[in-house]
Amino acid sequence: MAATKPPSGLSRDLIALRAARELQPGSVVNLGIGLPTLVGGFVEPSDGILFQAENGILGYSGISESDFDPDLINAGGQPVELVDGASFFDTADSFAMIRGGHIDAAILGGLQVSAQGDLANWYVPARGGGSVGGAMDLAVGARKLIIAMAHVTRDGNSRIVEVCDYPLTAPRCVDVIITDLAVIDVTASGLSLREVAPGVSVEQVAHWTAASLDVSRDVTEMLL
Amino acid sequence: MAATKPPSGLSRDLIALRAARELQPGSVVNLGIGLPTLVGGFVEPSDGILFQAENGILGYSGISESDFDPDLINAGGQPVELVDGASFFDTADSFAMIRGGHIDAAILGGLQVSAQGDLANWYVPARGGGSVGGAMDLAVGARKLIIAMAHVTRDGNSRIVEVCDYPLTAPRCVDVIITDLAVIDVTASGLSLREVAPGVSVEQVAHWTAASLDVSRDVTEMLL
Amino acid sequence: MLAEIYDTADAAVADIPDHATILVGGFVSAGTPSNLLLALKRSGQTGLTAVANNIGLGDLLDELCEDRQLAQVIATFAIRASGARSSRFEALYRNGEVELELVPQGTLIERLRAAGAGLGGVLTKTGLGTMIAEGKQTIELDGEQWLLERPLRGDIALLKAWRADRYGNLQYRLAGRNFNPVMATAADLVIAEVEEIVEPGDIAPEQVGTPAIYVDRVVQCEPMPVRWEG
Amino acid sequence: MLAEIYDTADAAVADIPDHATILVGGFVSAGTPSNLLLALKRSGQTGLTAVANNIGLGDLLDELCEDRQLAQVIATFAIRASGARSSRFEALYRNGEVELELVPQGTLIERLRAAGAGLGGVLTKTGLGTMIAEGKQTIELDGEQWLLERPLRGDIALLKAWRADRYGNLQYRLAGRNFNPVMATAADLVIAEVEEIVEPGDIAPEQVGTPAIYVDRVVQCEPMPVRWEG
Repeated sequence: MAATKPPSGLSRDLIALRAARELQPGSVVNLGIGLPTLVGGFVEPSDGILFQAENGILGYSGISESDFDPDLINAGGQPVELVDGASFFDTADSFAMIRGGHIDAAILGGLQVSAQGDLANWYVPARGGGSVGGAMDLAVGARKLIIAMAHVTRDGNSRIVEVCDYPLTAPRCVDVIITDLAVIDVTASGLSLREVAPGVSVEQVAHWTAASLDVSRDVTEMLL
Repeated sequence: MAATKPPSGLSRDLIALRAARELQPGSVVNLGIGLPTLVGGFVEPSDGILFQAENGILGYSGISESDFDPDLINAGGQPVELVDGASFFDTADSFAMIRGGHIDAAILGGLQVSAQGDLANWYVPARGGGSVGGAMDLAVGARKLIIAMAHVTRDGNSRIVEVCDYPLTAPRCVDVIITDLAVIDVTASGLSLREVAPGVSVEQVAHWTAASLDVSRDVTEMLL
Repeated sequence: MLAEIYDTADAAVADIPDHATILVGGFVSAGTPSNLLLALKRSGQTGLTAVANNIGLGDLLDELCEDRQLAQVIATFAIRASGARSSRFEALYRNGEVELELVPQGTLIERLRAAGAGLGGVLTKTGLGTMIAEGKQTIELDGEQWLLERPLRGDIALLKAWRADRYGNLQYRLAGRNFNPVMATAADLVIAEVEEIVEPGDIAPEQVGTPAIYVDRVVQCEPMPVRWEG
Repeated sequence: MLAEIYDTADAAVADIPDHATILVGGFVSAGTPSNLLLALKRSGQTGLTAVANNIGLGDLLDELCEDRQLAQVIATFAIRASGARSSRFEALYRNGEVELELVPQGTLIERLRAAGAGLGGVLTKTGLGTMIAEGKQTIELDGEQWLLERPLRGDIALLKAWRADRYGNLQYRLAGRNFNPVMATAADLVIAEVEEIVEPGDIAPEQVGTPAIYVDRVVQCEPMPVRWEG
């Protein structure tokens, strides 16, 4: 328990895979920049999930690095392909969709998540600034907000904290945290451990979580 | 001057013709229901005037009663034809255009106009109700508001009054009043007579106007 | 979730509950779900609130007044300036049997849009200094007065589009858009009447007027043209 | 008034004054007026305020930092999370040579839309309880807090569309719409770079993304693709 390095948990790809499992078939999903964009690769067409991009696409599928059309990108600037039945719209309509509660789930990256589900993911104090993009609107508007991130910073600090010290994206917005170590639900009474990564113990997760964590549920190992 | 009936002035068609003369070439114009819809018939294609309809058309020309397409109507429900370069949009975009100051002129009907340019044109007290349509947005948003109406009601009351007793469409919105008897500008200091209809005297207009009317300008006869 | 295709307009509206608030797309004859309105008449729900551009101008929304199905109407056109013609709605209204809220057209669409777009309201000049402002909050910003208009949401939206694909993407034709695309975003259950149902991909992505995720039910109907009766 | 066709991007931007507020359409590579931005660089105006989705992500707006043409940037993406790459903008910003206002994307588009649509502001939950709310008015309605966001207007808008007709109607392609249609409504002088200019009527009225009345100048340019550099 006096470990100075967290246990070796899921790779970025496996975090994305586990996050993909959190999505309901037929749902409308927005993927944030970075790790979350990998989630698209772990969804089957038969799941009928429609991916929405802030820049005005509903119904894109894989990233298609080979064939770059500057007008056909996701919100991370990556070239994408369309599914049959896709649609385009402008930014006003895109954020009406996001803020209006029409997105079933968003998967975003995180810098910190607090015990009450506050999210900080846009402003990096060390860099004296940040990029807010659509993160604040997604945090407020998505019906379910899933944060996919490393559990611990490179400096060995937990990203899951009692109170965020980074500037907030939105208060009380996170529903589920998926990290390399665990799946944690944010409930009305605080953080509740649901699953641990293969080879990671409940105690290890608790150690590397800098917030009260309810481990009283029947915690299971992630199915990957 | 003790006349109990106003002098015989312009027909509805001639009011529309005079109102059409008030429009600048190349301007964007919205025509209200009723008399104002006749204005379209007095504009030449070479004037390059684009007519906008609240229900989402920019660039319609004549009324085309012969060939009714239910999806191709103006805001008065009349079938219209399109000019080359026309466009369609939804109601949100249409009223963004109207309220946002992108319409150069609107020509609306009126029930009453006050000395300070208040307009009443939507609520008929005698009928215990009314229909507001797009009138309030046009009154607020059009850069120039022209009211085309009969100068006097059938009961012999002036429609131009010190203070409207009908419920307002918008306060201080009217720029020009065009009636069967006269063209009157609404200025910062009140109503100012600009033109009289052929065969109508300045005194007659003043008599049938129930508001102070500045007649000190060089009043001319309307050119029709 | 993708839209469900219904065989008849009657089936598509059968489970609308009494006392529902129903957004009705269309502008007189353009983009108006006349088949759905007649189905609603046959279906017989009562105590309804209808939100629509117009009632009683030749539209079939007026038909819902025959059996007193409407408790309230929120509209921009409802009472004619002249008494030369009348509508069923007007008769009920004068009898005190139905309530009416008249809303400026630009304000009606912004209130619907706010509901669909997760906004708490918008500030407009439209209606300031008029009856429309009565009972509403005004806000002064930099010495200017603005009227605060609040969101307006429906339980149900009845829409009309030209075509749908099987997923529920809607394509509009000519001036058939009007209130339909915004109403699609502002109701819990969205039912669209269309002239044709095509395969996903048959509507070019740039020409989708209402994305599929907003549409719950689609029914193909012979269009039923109505005309403005001034 | 109909749009004027310009022969070169340089001619189209030549009379933009110093200290103008310029709305720049596009989202990284999509619908971005790169030719107009380079022309603006060559033209050399200074003290400009740029309103854009992004700066310094591979876009050519960043080029305006080379000769310190920008006094202020209002954007949603401006500072990278990692220091692995940097932009000219970031360097100037850290040096205190340019101001930055970060605005959430959904709020940025609503502020622009409010300016174009004659609204005095909108109420949103986005930004509540964050730095974004600092110094802004909050309004309580029925016990809920809302943030009042005010209109944002430009002197100039630089847009990119796929095609224009000679009147100035613009048609967008794929995800090239993004900020362009709303920015077209929110500036005094609107300049659009397009890939092709066609005759009025060649763009179907249903496919016009920006009606001609919003567009003042059109210039045909070879598209200049840029790519996101994370």
